[in-house]
Amino acid sequence: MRDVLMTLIGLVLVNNVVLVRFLGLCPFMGVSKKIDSAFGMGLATTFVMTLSAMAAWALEHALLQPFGLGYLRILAYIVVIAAVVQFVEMAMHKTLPDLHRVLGIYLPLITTNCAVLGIPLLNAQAGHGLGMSVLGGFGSGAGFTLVMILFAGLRERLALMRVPQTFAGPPVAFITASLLALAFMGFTGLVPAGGG
Amino acid sequence: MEQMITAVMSLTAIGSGLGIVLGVAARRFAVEGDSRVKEVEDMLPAANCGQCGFPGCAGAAEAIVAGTASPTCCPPGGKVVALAIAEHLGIALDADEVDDVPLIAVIEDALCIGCTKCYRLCPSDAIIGAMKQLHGVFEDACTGCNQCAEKCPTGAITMQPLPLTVGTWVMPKPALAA
Amino acid sequence: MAHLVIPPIRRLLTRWGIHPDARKHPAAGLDIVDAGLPPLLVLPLAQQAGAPARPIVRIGDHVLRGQCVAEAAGPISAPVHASTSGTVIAIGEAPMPHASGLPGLAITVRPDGEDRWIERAGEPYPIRLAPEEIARRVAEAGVVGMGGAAFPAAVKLALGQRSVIDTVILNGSECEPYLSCDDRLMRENAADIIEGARLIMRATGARRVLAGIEDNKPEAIDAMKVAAHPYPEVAVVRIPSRYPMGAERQLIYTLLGVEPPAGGRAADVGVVVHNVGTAAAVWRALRHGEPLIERVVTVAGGALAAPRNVRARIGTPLYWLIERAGGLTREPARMVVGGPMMGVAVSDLDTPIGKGASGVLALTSAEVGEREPSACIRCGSCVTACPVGLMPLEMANRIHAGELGQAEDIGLRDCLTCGACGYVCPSRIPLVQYFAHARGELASRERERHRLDHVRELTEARAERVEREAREKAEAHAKRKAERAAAQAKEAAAKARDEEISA
Amino acid sequence: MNSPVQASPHALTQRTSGRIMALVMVALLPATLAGFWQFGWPAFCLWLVTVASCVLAEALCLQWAGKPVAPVLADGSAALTGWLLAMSLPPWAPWWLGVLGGAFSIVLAKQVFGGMGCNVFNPAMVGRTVLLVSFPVQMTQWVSPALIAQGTDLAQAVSIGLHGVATDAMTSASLLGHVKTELGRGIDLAGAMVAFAPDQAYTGARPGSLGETSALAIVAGGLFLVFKRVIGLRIPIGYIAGLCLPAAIAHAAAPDAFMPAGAHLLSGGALLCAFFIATDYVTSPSAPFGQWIYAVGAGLLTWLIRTWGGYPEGVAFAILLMNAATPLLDLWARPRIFGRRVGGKPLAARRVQEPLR
Repeated sequence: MRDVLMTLIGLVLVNNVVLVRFLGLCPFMGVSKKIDSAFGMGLATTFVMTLSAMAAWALEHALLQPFGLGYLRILAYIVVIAAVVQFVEMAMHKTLPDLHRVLGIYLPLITTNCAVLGIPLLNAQAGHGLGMSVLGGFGSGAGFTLVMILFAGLRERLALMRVPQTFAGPPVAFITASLLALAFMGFTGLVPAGGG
Repeated sequence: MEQMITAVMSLTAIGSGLGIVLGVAARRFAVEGDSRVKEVEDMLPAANCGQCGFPGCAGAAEAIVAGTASPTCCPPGGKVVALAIAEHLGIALDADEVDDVPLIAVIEDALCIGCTKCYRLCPSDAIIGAMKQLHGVFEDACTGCNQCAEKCPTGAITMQPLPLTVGTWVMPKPALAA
Repeated sequence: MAHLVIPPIRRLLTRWGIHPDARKHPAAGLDIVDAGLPPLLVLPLAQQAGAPARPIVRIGDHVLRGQCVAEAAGPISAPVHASTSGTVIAIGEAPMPHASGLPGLAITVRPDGEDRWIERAGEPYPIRLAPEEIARRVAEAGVVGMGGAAFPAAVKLALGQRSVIDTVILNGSECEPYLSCDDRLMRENAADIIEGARLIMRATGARRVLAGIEDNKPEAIDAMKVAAHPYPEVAVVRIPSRYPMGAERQLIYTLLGVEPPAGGRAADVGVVVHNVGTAAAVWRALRHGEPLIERVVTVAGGALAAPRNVRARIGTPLYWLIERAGGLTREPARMVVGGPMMGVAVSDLDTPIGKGASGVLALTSAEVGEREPSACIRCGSCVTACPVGLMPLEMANRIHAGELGQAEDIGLRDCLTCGACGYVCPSRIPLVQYFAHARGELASRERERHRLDHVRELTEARAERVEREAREKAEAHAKRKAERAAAQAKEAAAKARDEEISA
Repeated sequence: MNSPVQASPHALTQRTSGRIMALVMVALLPATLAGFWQFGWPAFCLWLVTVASCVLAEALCLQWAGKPVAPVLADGSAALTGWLLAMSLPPWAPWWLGVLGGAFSIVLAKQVFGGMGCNVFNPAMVGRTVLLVSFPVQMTQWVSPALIAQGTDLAQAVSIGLHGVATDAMTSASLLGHVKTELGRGIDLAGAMVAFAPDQAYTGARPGSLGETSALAIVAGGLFLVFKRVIGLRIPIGYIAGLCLPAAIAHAAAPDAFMPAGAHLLSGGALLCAFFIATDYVTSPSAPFGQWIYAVGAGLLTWLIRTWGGYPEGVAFAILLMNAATPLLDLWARPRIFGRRVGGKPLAARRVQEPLR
């Protein structure tokens, strides 16, 4: 239990997927203008990450390792993850059209979200079991969601501020992101190394 | 060689397996096309005046949904329609950009010859009058579509902003320095 | 006399509001004097909340003091009466106390100097009248709320017939700085106020009257207590001095500890609130049959030589009142009708006062605190000051960025525009102007939307009609064609038969 | 409309933004003077350089953006940022550290966002954090106050400012850094805490940042601000509670591994933060409930980072992290609107009293 908690804290705060590992920056910048859509994106990504971690684990242990196909890992993972995302997108379009409308064109972006590929690869590298893999996917997704909401809140405020023309829009968003990453450096060492 | 075959075989297996799953899903979760054109068309004033440069309100709605026209393209609808469409489609629109005053037709009594051309043209029955009689405009019904002014033989019709009264006056937005 | 004290815990728990400099002196210490008759009286038709009154006199008519010159136009409206005898010389646009500076309709009367009353029907014991009769006579007398909002008083009196009213609250808080007209009225005419309050109680079917008076007016409290002494159902309550204590809901909460629901009315919690001036006017209307043609106005401000309270006829122009207060000692930075917090700045000194004008202020730039707005430092003073718990800085930010909908989501509709936030803002951000702008803009959009919907209906109806006409035309055409064809066929047949016969 | 609209209210308080800044500076004076007294001329020079750097950076930015320079500088916010930054630097730090920190604070954390009132992170804390991350060695060289007895003159101060502290012999660790190192080496807390004497902390005779060593002076200044109604009590109380309660509980549970609450409170700028840094208007929530969450959260994070984090001091990080949450707190922890429920629905009408009839 303590391990699970530590791992979660490690993934959410210390080794945050966006601000420390710098994965998944595309939706982080792209879908963070409104808190609502940022939250939706965070949830969708968490869901996909958990699923893809599971799928990747299955693939790893059912196919890649038994047949010694480790060198195909990246390729195979991409195929599987792309399929999972497509599936989720289609299912969401049908069953949750409102959420689909909010996430709009960013849903396919999850396919190219390197965090979704990165987390299974990191899991495979660390040789995690199924439980830890899923936890890794979920924890990273939770960290992603947390940072997305914080960042969207900041950007919503910035949208109301008199930011100079030169910096308005993406420049100030990047500076804000960098300062947010600076703040997250404070968590360094909070969990003994290896937590995540 | 054997390794290559394994690789090709396994990837083919993964690919085709997933392809089948997705194919089934595509059927299972099929969704009809875009309903937004109709929704936007319902928001436009339906005057079909052509001021936007599109053939009628349906054409404008299509262009707005497709993104080739701005929601602000409809002069009769003005700010209200523009903001409503922008919100519906999730387009960012600066309210100050569309800050225009609605115009309505005003008939100059001295010039009106009572030809009823405007009366017959008006898409919203906003003009009253009969042959050889002075015409008048219902302020509440006029969209300011300008069709009557174009066809008026004596140029008696002009488009003018609604008169400002204590009831319709709006406190101006403060111009904040610094 | 019943005794009621506000529980200390309620005082401690209320954190809203501000304590502006009261600046009530010297006007509060001086007797009310009569302002006299100006050369022209301008009677605005829209001096009450609701629909403007409809004129019933014509230019050239001679009117008497107290004669009705414009009748109420609709359920929420009030008639206007001539405030002296004289001749109607104009019915048209005149400068109005409105933030826009736009003119409004008014009836101008040139006094004949005789000041002759119309026949008055006083009632020696008005308390014996039926509630409906009281409300009717108050409506006839054109009495409106005299605290500033000018809501027709009779409408609130008739509330008792629809909902159960328990308590009548007399609003004697007078929380705006400078103003002391209610203070003076309470000191000098406390009996009228108490009698009027009892009439309101009778009209609404309430069982008690609570007069809330801020503790910075001890003389008024004493005078009111003396006047209320014979009546056990009337209680005078000291309330803490704080702006905006005179706001209806805040006063109800302070006195009774209940919060009227947002969007509802005070009557929903069994309360009606009337200003002390209104109560006095109700008494005069019933006891003496005098319609509302004069009121007490505080004429004050740093640019005046001798600030004081005057009893002025409705329709008296500002310059006349300024002269009664010793004239201007210097150019005022702002002329304000009403109080400094919620009043309206006017530029034309010919502007007349209406029934709701509690003050006329000539303020110097030091008093107004004119300085350039600077950036918001998010100090949160406005949040602490807001009496309804809004976040003015957040709302203003959103309005500034054009996000009116978002501002509405966080409470724009609940704003009283009391000005407490604008007063405390260290950056002098025109917060109230933002809110007034946003509300006006939203209302104007709503109007425009309604107009467009209306136009749409018309357009669609017309399109349908045109289509139907075309169809009918086509049908008629086809029918005629068919008939003609039939006739031709018949003819041809007949011809053939004829030929056959002839053959 | 020909004449500009004069909107209500037609009256205004005397308090201006510049006046508020001036009051904060007055409140900072005792702690600052205590710092100068403690650490001598080098501290004064560092303070001067940092403040000057901030003001200069602000002036340049405004000039470059084409905004009026003089009126904005007059409100004193840039000087205040520099002042707070200087207070959080090691007193004998080289001058370029102050210059760099000041420039970072103003340019990166303030002017880029649009200047006064628009920044989302506390500029002084951004400056300090950037310096701490970039120059960990210079940022943790504390001067032992025992050296004060030797006295420093202006010439020495200039030399220290230009070259930094000359020898290791003159430096010592601050309490938090010392405890962290010792615990890391396996020495128990009692041993590590030998150096800590509370009475020193009150007057400031101990190593630490320029302006945070004298607890008494800081609290005096803070209470002055509270008395003047510049700051409320919510954030200071919330911060101290958020820091001290978990510290006290942990210390009670395992006295050998966790520092006592008092030591936490009196070291590492916690008091300075509670009264002067966390209470920064721009980057803290403006509604009461949001302020409680913000302050308690910042205190808690400070304790977490100090206790388990990689950095011995957590104040700056905790503030930045809670700054990031401030917009959300302003949005979600709004006050209840009069006549409405917390969620925004109108209250049910509760009648005054049923009439006797």
